[in-house]
Amino acid sequence: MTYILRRLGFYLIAAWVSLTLNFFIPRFAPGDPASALQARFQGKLEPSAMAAMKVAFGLTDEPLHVQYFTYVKNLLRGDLGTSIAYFPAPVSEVIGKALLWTLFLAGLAVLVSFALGTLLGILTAWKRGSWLDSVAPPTFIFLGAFPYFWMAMLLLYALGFVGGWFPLLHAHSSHLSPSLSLEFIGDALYHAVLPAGSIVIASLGGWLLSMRNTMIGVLSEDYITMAQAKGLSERRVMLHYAARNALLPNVTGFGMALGFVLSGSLLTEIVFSYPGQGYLLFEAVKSQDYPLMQGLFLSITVAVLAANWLVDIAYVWLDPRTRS
Amino acid sequence: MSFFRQLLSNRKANIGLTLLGVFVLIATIGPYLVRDASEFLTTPLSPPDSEFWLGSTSQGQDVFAQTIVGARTSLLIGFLVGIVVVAIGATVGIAAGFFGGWVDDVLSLLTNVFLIIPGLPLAVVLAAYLEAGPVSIAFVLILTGWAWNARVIRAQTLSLRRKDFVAAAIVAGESRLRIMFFEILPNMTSLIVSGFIGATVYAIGAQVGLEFLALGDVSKVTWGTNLYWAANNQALLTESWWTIVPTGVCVALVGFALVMINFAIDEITNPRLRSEGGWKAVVRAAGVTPGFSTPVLRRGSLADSNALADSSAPALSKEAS
Amino acid sequence: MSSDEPTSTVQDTAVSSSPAARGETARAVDGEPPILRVEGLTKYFQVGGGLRPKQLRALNDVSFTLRRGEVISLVGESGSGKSTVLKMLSRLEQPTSGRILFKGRDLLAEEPRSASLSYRGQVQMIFQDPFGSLNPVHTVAYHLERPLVRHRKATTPEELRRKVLELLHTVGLNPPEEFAAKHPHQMSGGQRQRVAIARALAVDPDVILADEPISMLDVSIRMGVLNLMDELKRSRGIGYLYVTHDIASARYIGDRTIVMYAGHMVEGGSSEELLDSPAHPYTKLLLEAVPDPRGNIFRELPAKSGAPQLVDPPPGCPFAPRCPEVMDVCRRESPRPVQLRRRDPGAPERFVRCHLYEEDQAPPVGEALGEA
Amino acid sequence: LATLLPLTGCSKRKAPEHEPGVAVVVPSTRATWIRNFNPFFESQARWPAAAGIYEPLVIFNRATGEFVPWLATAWRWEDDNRTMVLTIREGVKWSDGEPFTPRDVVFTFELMKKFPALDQSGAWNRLEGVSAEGNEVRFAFKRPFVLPALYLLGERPIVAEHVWRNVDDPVKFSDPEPVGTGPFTRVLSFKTQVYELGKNPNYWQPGKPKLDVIRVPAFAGNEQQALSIIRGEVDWSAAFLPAIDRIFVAKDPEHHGYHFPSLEGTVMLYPNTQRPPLDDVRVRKAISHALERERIVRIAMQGYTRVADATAFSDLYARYHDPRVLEEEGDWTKYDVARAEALLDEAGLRRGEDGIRRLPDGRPLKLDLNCVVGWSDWIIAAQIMVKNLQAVGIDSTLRTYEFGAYFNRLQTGDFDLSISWSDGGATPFVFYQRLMSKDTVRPVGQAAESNWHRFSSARADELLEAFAAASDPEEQQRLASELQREYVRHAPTLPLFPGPTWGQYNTKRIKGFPTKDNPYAPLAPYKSPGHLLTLVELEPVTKASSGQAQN
Amino acid sequence: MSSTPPPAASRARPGEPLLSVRDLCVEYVTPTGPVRAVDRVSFEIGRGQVFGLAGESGSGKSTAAMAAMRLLQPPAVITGGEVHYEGRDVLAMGEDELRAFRWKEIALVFQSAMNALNPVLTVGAQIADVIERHENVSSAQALERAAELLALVGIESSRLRSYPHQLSGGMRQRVVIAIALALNPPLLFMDEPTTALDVVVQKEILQQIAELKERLGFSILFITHDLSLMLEFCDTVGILYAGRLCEVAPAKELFANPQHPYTRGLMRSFPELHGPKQRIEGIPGSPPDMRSPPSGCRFHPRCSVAIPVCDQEQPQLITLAAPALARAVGAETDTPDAPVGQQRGHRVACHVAAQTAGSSDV
Ligand SMILES: Nc1ncnc2c1ncn2[C@@H]1O[C@H](COP(=O)(O)OP(=O)(O)OP(=O)(O)O)[C@@H](O)[C@H]1O
Ligand SMILES: Nc1ncnc2c1ncn2[C@@H]1O[C@H](COP(=O)(O)OP(=O)(O)OP(=O)(O)O)[C@@H](O)[C@H]1O
Ligand SMILES: [Mg+2]
Ligand SMILES: [Mg+2]
Repeated sequence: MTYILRRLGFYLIAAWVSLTLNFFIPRFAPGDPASALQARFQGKLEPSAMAAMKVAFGLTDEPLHVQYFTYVKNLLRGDLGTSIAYFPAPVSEVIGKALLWTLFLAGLAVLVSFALGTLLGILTAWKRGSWLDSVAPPTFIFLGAFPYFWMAMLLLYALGFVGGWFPLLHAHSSHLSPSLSLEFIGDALYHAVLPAGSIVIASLGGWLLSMRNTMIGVLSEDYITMAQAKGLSERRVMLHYAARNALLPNVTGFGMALGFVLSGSLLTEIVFSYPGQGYLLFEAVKSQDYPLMQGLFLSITVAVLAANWLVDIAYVWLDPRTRS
Repeated sequence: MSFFRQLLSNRKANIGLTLLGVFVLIATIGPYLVRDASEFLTTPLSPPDSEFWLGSTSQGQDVFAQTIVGARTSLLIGFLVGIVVVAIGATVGIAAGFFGGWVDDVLSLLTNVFLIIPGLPLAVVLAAYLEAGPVSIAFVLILTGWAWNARVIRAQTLSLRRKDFVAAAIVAGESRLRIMFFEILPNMTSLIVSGFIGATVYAIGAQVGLEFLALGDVSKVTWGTNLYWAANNQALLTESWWTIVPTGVCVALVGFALVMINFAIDEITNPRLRSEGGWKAVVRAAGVTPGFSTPVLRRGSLADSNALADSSAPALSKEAS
Repeated sequence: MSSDEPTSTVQDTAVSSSPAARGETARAVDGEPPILRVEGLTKYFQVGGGLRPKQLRALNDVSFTLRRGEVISLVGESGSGKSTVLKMLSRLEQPTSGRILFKGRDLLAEEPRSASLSYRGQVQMIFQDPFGSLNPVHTVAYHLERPLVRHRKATTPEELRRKVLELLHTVGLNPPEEFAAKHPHQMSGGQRQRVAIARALAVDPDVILADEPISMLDVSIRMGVLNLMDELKRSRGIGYLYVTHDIASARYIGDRTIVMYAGHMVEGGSSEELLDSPAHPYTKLLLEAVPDPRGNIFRELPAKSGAPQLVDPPPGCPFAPRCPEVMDVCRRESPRPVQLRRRDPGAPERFVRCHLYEEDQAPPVGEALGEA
Repeated sequence: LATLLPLTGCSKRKAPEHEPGVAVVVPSTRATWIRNFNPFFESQARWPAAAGIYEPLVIFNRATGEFVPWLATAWRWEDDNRTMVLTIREGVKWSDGEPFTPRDVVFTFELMKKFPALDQSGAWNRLEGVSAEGNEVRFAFKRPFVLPALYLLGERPIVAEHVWRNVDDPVKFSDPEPVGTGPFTRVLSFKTQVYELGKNPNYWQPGKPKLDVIRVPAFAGNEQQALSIIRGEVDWSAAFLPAIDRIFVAKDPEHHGYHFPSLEGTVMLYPNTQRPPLDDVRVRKAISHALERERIVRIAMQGYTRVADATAFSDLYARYHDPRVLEEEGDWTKYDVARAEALLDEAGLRRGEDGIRRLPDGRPLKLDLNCVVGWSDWIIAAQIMVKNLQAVGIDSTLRTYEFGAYFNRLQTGDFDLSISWSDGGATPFVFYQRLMSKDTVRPVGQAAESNWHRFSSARADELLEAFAAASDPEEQQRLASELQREYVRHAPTLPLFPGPTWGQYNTKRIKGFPTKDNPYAPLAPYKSPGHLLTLVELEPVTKASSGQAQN
Repeated sequence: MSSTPPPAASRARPGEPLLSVRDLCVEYVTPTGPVRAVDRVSFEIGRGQVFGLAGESGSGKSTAAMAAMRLLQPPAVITGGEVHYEGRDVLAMGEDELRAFRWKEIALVFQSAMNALNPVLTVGAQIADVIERHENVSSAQALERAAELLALVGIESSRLRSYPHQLSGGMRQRVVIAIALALNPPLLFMDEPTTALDVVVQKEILQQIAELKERLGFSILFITHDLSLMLEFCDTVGILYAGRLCEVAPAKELFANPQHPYTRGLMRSFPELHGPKQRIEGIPGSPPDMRSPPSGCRFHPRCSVAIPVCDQEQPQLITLAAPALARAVGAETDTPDAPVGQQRGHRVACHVAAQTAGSSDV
């Protein structure tokens, strides 16, 4: 338990560092949100409009550290500020739904990829040298070497545009409103097939390899030989003795990967017009929307940290050795 | 060193190294052999033909030349980031692992924080605010990429530090720096190499991604900007696959080559991973299907020399009464 | 601790050719100051971390004296603190309290944080695992050159080379030229351990701390290494602290043997006397448990197995919970060391930490195994 | 994954639900929608809040160069051209049924005065006061300001006093349920991916709008948007489509169409006239002659626009364009390397051994060309220009900066050459003011809103002042010609091509779009408030014709 | 243990050993060629007997034992010999047959208990699953049996729910023994079951095993490199050197009268606990590299009494003539009712020993 609490403390520090970084980096750069707005309209914005926007956005000339403390103070009160790119919506509102969609997409992708990759890893390791083992790893390594977005674009084009089998964009059909109905969930899943699929294809190889490697390591442990010698069924040895142990190091990787995919789905989201955080962030960066950037960073960081924390807990649950 | 010799004799490593070698060669001398990659030469979006092997972009640039020239910056950044990331990771990791105590506390906190900070978003934010260009991208990738190596190397240092040869070096009166870099570091060759490769893969991929997002200098010809331009000009809608496929495949091939090398390193450092090809061949040759139980191959199916040597001795049954 | 008394000269008691008995220790003349004296050495490790870290009492009040050309064997079960003693003396770990007097100098006072190069040049160590103690990436020559260079034992490359070959020859690795170029993995365990010894010898030390140097070696080559150590003791007057859990080898090479239990020295004295007439119940148990080809497997052990509690230990004797002869006082009070009467007055002093004994009482005789 | 297919049903994919009377419009690329109809922030509000939900007094029709009366029916100048009087349309009702009155106009402008953040056009920099009299509103100016005034004030959206009076902070007000006078005032649904506006049943133009609903989906990327447009899922959009004839029009030539008139300002190469040798007009003209504008337009702009001439005018100012000036002063936008070399030689910049020209002090002539990261058309243009400059012996390098940095350099005058836009207001006044007036020049190091090249001429200032006060069209025309002459003579900036506006349509379900043949208004849906002219004209294709079109 | 079936003794045909290994050869396929780790090893284990295999690290003890159970993993192959268990040919068994055979007939106790227990399953589950698998019982019954088994090795049944890491080394080793006894097999292979343990714990466990053996009547193949332990614990002992058996004899006989120079060397490698201190030398040199073993007698490079034939010809394992035995040990000779392992008496594979002691070609 203290382990979990200690991790929690660490996560708080990590969150703070990442937020602080995110506060200062954009502010040390030239330009401000108003000129960024100008950029978005490619100069079609009147200078007077820019002046007015600066007033509206409440851009101050206070020294940075003062701004920083205000920012931290507001943050602690749960006030993320007002978005600039989506003026005058509060950042929390802009982020809210996007976060859910990103979590859904990334979560789905990671889960599927982890499950499939792990399963393949188990099977390839168990049947070493079989045709599956000689085909699957190199294939998925090769597929995984393609850039995420490249894969996404290709899938989109081939299966969505040319084939017409999958929707081209968005997280759900526009005639449906988010609800927990079966229809909506099915629709959301259907929309997630291509974007999640491209992430899955790109990341499956990693899971496969790491699982296969740990699994092979575990397979040469004495307790596996002993389990075999005990005459247990292959399934039981493979799953309860080998895979269960080989899974442990992979679970840690799982937390990392969740974080990675959460942030890495950015490109996929852009390709699929997926209303998640990735594209928001990109837009926030482009329009120097400090508050939104901070908000997004906060939510991504918190999501990543939460994922890691959950994994920590899962690890404790999975590995009796960490419980004492 | 035997590690490198082993690497050279591994089949997977050979595939990877050969492939990588080809690309390095392309990156080094290729640009001198092709047309000016940024010149607007021909009809936009002309499909591959005998003159323009991979067709032209929507601006009429030579895709073949762009693919070749793009390799240079992309690989350069990849390797540069790989080297620096490993150097930082190794220094931080070894220092943390070796000194322990508060040094370790501070360094591993830093490492873990950087590990857990969402890398790509940070990279996007950073890249957006630095002067656009390969150097900035490299910087961003280094900043967001070093932590993983530091962590791995720290863990390895911790286990090496417990090894008696480190204690022996201390007892022999060696200085700490010497122990860190002459006793511990050389024992992590494979880890460093695989960390370097991993970082390179990451760097190439992330660079391509960032440039694709127009966060690089799109006036330079790199793999990332090639894809940026292709996407920007709706390569797929205009059905000009040749502007997007070659670069994507090249990125994948380089990634594949690097991962294969890492795969091989895993096999070398972890003998358990090595394939049982020889064993399987022997067993299969004897007409036995390999299963869990030890196969029984009767009468000297292995190394006939052995069997011969033994057959000179009278059969053992002699002593049986 | 009474062992500091500048007492005994070890005499050749038994007429035997055993190295320990053959009496090179006789050179440890009365009056010559001991090389190494340890007083009240204590080591607590922090364990558990978190909010309430606990103390693991790995060593409690350990004191002994090592003289030139003397071998002290430390025996005891796993976790009894043998290695910890060596780590303190090699300055790999910092003692919690206590004093280490090296050639009369108070080490911890003079070099509080880490050992000086000069100390490193006089106290060397041999580790248990001959593979682990040699760096797999370096050649044998490198391993021997480093201490020579570091401690300025050789100035020119030729001299360096000569000394390396000399060392290899000394430890019986012939031909030295061939071995100098080898990597650790190209040698057998015994050869590796010889290299480790050669490395320790390179700086011409006065004391060698040997932590189970033979336990990882094949049985057939163990004696070779032990005998080599013994020869070096005789020819160079090196003092050894020899840690082992193999009591027979402790006796074989050790002039004196100290038995440790739960970080306490529970009994000590001349190796032969100690093993022939063990006084402490734990020593008896240990001896009883040693496999003996002549023995009867069903012979009852005097006590049960069980690990002592090192974190928050109960008061009293650490062995009390397992002791067959336990008395009330044992659970209350930690026993003080008691001097026992020696069979041979010339032998090193004999002590035991047990409430069963009184000062100058004679140890129980020969009850260990019928023979002797 | 395959198991999901039956769950959702493939059939649904085939025909995107598209009821008659619904127009799908994609005015801009945005990942998600945030409910904000506050019309003051045109750049932030959901389309078409500023002109469509709310409405302006007049609309400048860029396609025709004329002002179209809207909520105001007429305008006139009084008081030595210092007061503009607008007659307010009668019989207009707010969508909640309240009548629209001149009070609302006054309220709106006073709100803008009270909250400068709302004054996006900077009206109160010029205005002295606003008042209502009967069905007229009087705008008092500090100085005569005839030409731009209508544009400045008339296109502001007018809000309802009875609603906005109660808004605490109109700057942060997101106006979720707008009450406007426009054709589409009802928010039927609002989701992050798409929102729908229903028509205003009380709209003041009888029989309009003819559409029932406009639906605006969100697209994060161009790729996506383009895919949807090509598939015919969108009726009206403003995307950049490469090879548009092939990938869009050819897909359904009967219904798909586009129209890219040049109704923006002109994209130019700005030389920093404070930095020798760019202070020398010969050098500037030489550089201009060296540029292959045809190629730039063909490659960078995919031929979607034309090359600019030396007046720098886009189609927006066609009315004022005076070709005689070009004849008399010479058009230095013609690609002519020989002339460029000659001018450079004449300016004393002779080629060195290495082929690079030398400044009088012997240093090589190096000119960096600044551009924005990721602005692909400009970058290609810049790449071509860099090559052009190298060809005439100028050691030129392309530097791309992130917009913030780029803009900062531009504004503070920290550049040699920089590609950038120019103003595209209703008259050439502001356009030339920002290119040649002393008022707009700021010292190097200080951020300038315009005139980044930092050029001014006394003659230009004179002409501009007269122009601002002239209400006689002939006089205006004459002054415009003189301004053109002044510009062509000094070549303060080097125009490249007029900026095109983008617009595609699909007449399968909706008809009435402006086309090349009938450019009654700008097609671009993002050109506010001009798009309102189009919006009220769109009508559903009737059942009979649509049925035929679908097969 | 009332519920366990009686040991398989009833199935026994008199006079036949329980396990008989003949000329067993095992090779490892390595990149540099095959390594013959076990070379023509023959031994027999009678009912109720403890047969010990001793030898240095790498001499092939584990390989031989595991091969007899067909448990060796790649790259090992069995290249010759026979293994008969109660007359059944183990080397001819198929995969399924082996699965049923193992543990039921021969169970295995691994060297390191920590590694032999699955760290993520409770001790109870690991005992129960073997019972469930082989015997048609419910999991509740299996757990009940598991508790009984734990009690048998002296661990309270509350430990059923413990994970391996929660137990001390000695307890873990006992758990492994309990698992091995779960099906009450007639034969137990014990591969260095106590090397990782303290002497006291080691002694306790060995005593416990010996006691169980008496009670349940199983036989043991006991592997160790500790000769003293071997002699103390086993009835008959085989000494392996570099993959070959160099001497097989009853423990007492071997102790009193070692014939092979290697055995003698080994005996001389253990200092005495008592009595006069003597300098002892061990054996010079080091064990051979199995990838290129010496020709002839594999021990000859380290042998002090080697004769020319030693590096030419591989010595055969011959039974020493009774007279030689009598000379050495006294009157002890084979008796018809003696356990099978001892009937063969004292065998040695050494040219020198064969010359001096003379062989008995019965
Ligand atoms: N760094 C450390 N942190 C915490 N506890 C330690 C540390 N080092 C040793 N200990 C503990 O101190 C006690 C003594 O350990 P030590 O290594 O000295 O035993 P040992 O007698 O050498 O045992 P072995 O025979 O197993 O080598 C043990 O209980 C051990 O767990
Ligand atoms: N997987 C393998 N590949 C190649 N050689 C092997 C392999 N496993 C074992 N060997 C070789 O087989 C020989 C016998 O090994 P084995 O494990 O049977 O020895 P052992 O007598 O049990 O030793 P220990 O006392 O160390 O357990 C050794 O020389 C070893 O090098
Ligand atoms: Mg120790
Ligand atoms: Mg073994």
